[in-house]
Amino acid sequence: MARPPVRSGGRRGGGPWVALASIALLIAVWSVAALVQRDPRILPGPWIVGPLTWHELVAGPLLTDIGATLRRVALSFLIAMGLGAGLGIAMGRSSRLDRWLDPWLIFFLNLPALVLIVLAYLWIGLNETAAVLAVAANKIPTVVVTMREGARALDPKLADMARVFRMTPLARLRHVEAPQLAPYVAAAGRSGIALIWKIVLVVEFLGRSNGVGFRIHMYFQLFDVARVLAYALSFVAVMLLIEAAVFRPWERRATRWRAG
Amino acid sequence: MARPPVRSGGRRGGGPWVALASIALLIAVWSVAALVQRDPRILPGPWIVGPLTWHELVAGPLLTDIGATLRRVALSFLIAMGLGAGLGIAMGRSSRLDRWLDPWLIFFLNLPALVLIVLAYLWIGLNETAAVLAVAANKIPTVVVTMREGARALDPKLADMARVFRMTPLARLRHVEAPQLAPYVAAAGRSGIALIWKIVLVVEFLGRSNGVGFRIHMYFQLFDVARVLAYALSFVAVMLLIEAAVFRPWERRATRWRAG
Amino acid sequence: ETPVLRIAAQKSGTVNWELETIKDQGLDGKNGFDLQVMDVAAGPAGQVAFQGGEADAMVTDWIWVARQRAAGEDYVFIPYSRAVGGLMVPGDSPAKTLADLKGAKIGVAGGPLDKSWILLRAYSQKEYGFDLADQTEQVFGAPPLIAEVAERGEVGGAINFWHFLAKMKVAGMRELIGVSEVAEALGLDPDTPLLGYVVRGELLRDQPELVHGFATASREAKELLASDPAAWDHIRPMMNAADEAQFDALKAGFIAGIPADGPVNEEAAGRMLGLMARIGGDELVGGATTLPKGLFVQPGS
Amino acid sequence: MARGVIALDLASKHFGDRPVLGPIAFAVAPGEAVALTGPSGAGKTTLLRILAGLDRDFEGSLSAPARIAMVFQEPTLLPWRDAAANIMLTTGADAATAERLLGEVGLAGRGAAYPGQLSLGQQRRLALARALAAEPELLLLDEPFVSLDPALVEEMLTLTEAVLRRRRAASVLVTHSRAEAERLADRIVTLGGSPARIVSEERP
Amino acid sequence: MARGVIALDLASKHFGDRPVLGPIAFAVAPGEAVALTGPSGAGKTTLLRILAGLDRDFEGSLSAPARIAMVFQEPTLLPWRDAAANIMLTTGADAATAERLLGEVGLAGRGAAYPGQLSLGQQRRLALARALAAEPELLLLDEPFVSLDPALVEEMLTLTEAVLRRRRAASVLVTHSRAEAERLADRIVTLGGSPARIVSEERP
Ligand SMILES: Nc1ncnc2c1ncn2[C@@H]1O[C@H](COP(=O)(O)OP(=O)(O)OP(=O)(O)O)[C@@H](O)[C@H]1O
Ligand SMILES: Nc1ncnc2c1ncn2[C@@H]1O[C@H](COP(=O)(O)OP(=O)(O)OP(=O)(O)O)[C@@H](O)[C@H]1O
Ligand SMILES: [Mg+2]
Ligand SMILES: [Mg+2]
Repeated sequence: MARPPVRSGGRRGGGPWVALASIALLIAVWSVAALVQRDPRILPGPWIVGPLTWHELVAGPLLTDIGATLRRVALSFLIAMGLGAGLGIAMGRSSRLDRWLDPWLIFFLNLPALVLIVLAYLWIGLNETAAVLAVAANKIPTVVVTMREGARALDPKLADMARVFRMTPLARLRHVEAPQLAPYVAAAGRSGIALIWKIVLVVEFLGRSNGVGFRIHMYFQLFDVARVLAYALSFVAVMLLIEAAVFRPWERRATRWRAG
Repeated sequence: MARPPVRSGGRRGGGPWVALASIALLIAVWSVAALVQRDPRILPGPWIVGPLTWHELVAGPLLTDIGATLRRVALSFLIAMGLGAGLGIAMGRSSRLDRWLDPWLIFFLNLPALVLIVLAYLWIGLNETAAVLAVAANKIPTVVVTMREGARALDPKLADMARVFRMTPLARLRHVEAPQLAPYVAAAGRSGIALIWKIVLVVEFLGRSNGVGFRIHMYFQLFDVARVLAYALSFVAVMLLIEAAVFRPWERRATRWRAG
Repeated sequence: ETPVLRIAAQKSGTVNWELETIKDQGLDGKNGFDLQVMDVAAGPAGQVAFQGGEADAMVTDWIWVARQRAAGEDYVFIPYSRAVGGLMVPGDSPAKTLADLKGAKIGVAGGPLDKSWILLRAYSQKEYGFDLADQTEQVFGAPPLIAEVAERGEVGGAINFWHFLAKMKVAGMRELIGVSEVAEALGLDPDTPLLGYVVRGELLRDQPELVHGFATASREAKELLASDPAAWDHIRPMMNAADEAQFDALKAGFIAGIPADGPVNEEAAGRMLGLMARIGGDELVGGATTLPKGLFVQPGS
Repeated sequence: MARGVIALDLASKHFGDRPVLGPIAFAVAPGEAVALTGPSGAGKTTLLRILAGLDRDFEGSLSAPARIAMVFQEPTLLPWRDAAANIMLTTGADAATAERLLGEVGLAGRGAAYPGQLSLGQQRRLALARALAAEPELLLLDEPFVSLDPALVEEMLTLTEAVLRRRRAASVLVTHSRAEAERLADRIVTLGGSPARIVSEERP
Repeated sequence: MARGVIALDLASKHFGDRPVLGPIAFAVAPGEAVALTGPSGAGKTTLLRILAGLDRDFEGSLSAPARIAMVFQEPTLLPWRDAAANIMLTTGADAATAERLLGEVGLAGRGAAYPGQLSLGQQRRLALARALAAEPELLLLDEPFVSLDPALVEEMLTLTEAVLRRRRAASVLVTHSRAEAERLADRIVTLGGSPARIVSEERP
């Protein structure tokens, strides 16, 4: 009756093979869809987009554009996560602050990206600062919403324990609160970086002269779907790398204790 | 030395006054900004946008547009939360499924909305179904990401308890798991409805002939900032109403036990 | 029963003025078809509708149609307007020629493949021996945003679509050089209509009278707008003109953009395409290095 | 060995590389009450979890009845449901039963309190009431009476005994208290050693 | 009343409308060991939390020392830090001290285990080790020795006593066990009634 434990919870190694097989499967599905669609202008297959991406990479501006976009994404991400987490945790802890700021939160959460971006460009100017700030401002409210829930769900017993033992605020944050907030940070971070990259696309479209979003919109206007996909998927590939190289290992470390 | 308890955690009544005062403050800040900016074409004050909104409401298409947009938002929201929560919980529980689907998740999470929307319109046709499905498809990955974290953080002790007592799957879901997932649902729901509405804007921009998004982009092309704000803020107002009438009361009920 | 022509048109765009006139004056019925306008919020939405088969026609430039034709897509082009735009500078700018813009920041609506921008680059190369793209800093952006920052003097020069130029002019900016002037200097025919309706070739084959009827209605609407000031009364509300001056500028701009009656000079168009191919490259024209046959719907053909 | 309500034939149980339980043959006859004792960290809770079917990662075989109830070493209540609901939702008992049982464990009138509003001893009693409400064939009790004052322990013992007798239910009680063991059990099993085995079995 | 290490002059303590503690005057002299007892649900934990400064929502006044350590009724460990880190990060003790204390509570060699990998009794001992590592002026113990076998209780009592004596630290021990109380305490205080007051005070 020796069976493996029913709750497997902890993610075990599994190696990169599963991920690679899964990506291969994804490409296979895409190929089949492209073959069924039969119109390479509407859905070009991997055999078209692949070489094109390679061409844009070695002979075209793809690398510079990805660099420019990544820079904007990284900067905005850091700003948004920093400010958003700080504000979210504060609101989760103080119901008074929460009641005051909640309408503002809903306001900024639901203000269309377009409006914020255009206002930022008009006020700050058509420059990089405006672009990065506009993106960060778009993302902050969603980080706040997630981290606020995390702060509300903090275990009061552990907080009491930390208080009795007079743990320093920093030690409390690192060892008592951060581990409890980790799943919320993971959720906010993963969907955050994706959302930011989507807003960066809009920002680049409305007023930048390089970046993946700039290219995507340019080729979209020409209805060059193959090139649109080449740029979009290059960035997705970068994200898959970040997931494998940053998010997963971090998560493995942060949740080792759950494996039990 | 009688002091109020230090951890106040539970949100007490506080009435709608704080919310109204907070909104009034927001409008005051806007007014000041508009007065400082001095150019009503770039930042029209509430005294311009207000009457204009009223005019669009009684004499213009605002109500129909909000109705159309709300319908799309509601439908997409239901689909995205349903499928996203199901998939996310499954992935949070089975590390095997998670390893297989994670690359797909990252892929769809980072696929630009534009690409998904255009492909949906081209495949399904320029109709309501395509619009709603495209939005839902855009949102599902972010729900998955959040709910997966929630499922991973589920308390194994309570799961064991439910198993020993042979609780039915439905009772388990309602009474054991749902309350633990509630903060994640709240986070995914709040930022979800906001994200969906933002994608609906793009969807309407790319292929619908009505809706708030259609108007906003149209007036943006005309650089009629006052009308852009009139439409954008009307929807924000609707969202504030939903927050006050749906989210907050639900939350109060769901977290009553924490008040201790 | 009368055949229907579905056209996807940007609701805020100038093409709607013509389409509205056609409908208002019953020019569609008169020419034996029923015009149905599908409102879209912006250019790309028209693309989606047309490519997805939900619209029979949309507005675009013929360079793109040539590119698609070269790629094997059977699209044809009905001229609509030759107005393209120009380069504006702030009213107090000391610049007299393009050469004075060296080192300046230039706002360009529509991106690096914008036709006006390409023509201006060709012109600066030919006249002054430098490429405008190398010697200036460009800010590409959405047309309304470019118009706005230009009016506020944040850029040394701005290239925009003609109806934004009309408004910018009223706002006190001045035109440094117009694209027709540039075209002439480059040996092109300034009368070559750049914008037009694109329809599928099979529609022209299967229902030639529908396509030609539409072309006629379009022409009749333009003539009416050019000759009868009263015809503008009906479309004035949709022109979004802030005042009389803007209205007049927009009206004048529209009338100035009406292409000459008669067939398009294909040889001149070919030269223009060659130039676009040289500067815009493969990205802009795709495989269309020479003018594909049968691109233009020529009257009476 | 005679098959009972539950029969476990365990070869070994490891956590990672650590052997925790050695060969153990353990069965409980219908209606029998067994006390399980042994030093802290010996493996009593682990054994109980195996019996309950919560831990299947072991070498050996188990045959267990359908209706098991358990009092965990920690109360393990649903914090978001009140005391009465904790009994009813988990076991399917009706409101009257829940009310009666709450009274019997000294929580009369506290049915609407959330677990967080109860003292730890009250939470333990609630967990006991829940287990009794389940009307099991086999009741597993992991130190159910700690945190209670001696008078209350006595009451709870009497109550548990009555319920077990009424239903002719079998039980396994983990305890460190000799008195409790002798009072409730027909047989006292002691775990010891590393990996733990049964080091003694006696009838009080 | 002589001011001690800690002195509480409590008028009343309510949870919502429910009065839980009535007028209580409670002080502990330096080096004194007080045992606190009373029925389950009387208010012992509540009183301890007030003494620790964790609950300030009461009528009355409190003067308390700076260095307090507490063994909570539940272990209350950081699940995501291993046993040694739980001692060091919380109290600032160094690795050698943590190692020594782990040995003294019978967890030698388990320093790298996460709390979830320890039995409940082992977790309680870890919580005790943590409180001792804090070297407090006042040690509050809320039923620290439950879940332990009698031999281990004896060991833990000896250890606690030694640490208290060495530092001349005061202590308040909540327990239901008369034996424990008599063994460790200079004074036994019993809570009772509703709202609870001190119903008896004796010196064993
Ligand atoms: N947060 C709360 N809200 C309402 N009532 C509470 C709360 N916490 C405790 N109580 C009540 O206060 C009383 C005293 O609780 P306390 O935890 O101090 O008891 P105790 O003496 O420690 O009991 P035990 O020995 O069972 O641990 C109990 O009746 C309990 O139900
Ligand atoms: N998840 C786990 N991973 C590794 N070791 C574990 C795990 N759970 C328990 N152990 C170890 O197994 C042994 C037995 O634990 P168990 O909880 O069964 O003890 P117990 O007899 O119930 O003790 P107590 O009386 O303290 O509750 C202990 O040494 C404990 O450290
Ligand atoms: Mg145990
Ligand atoms: Mg207590």
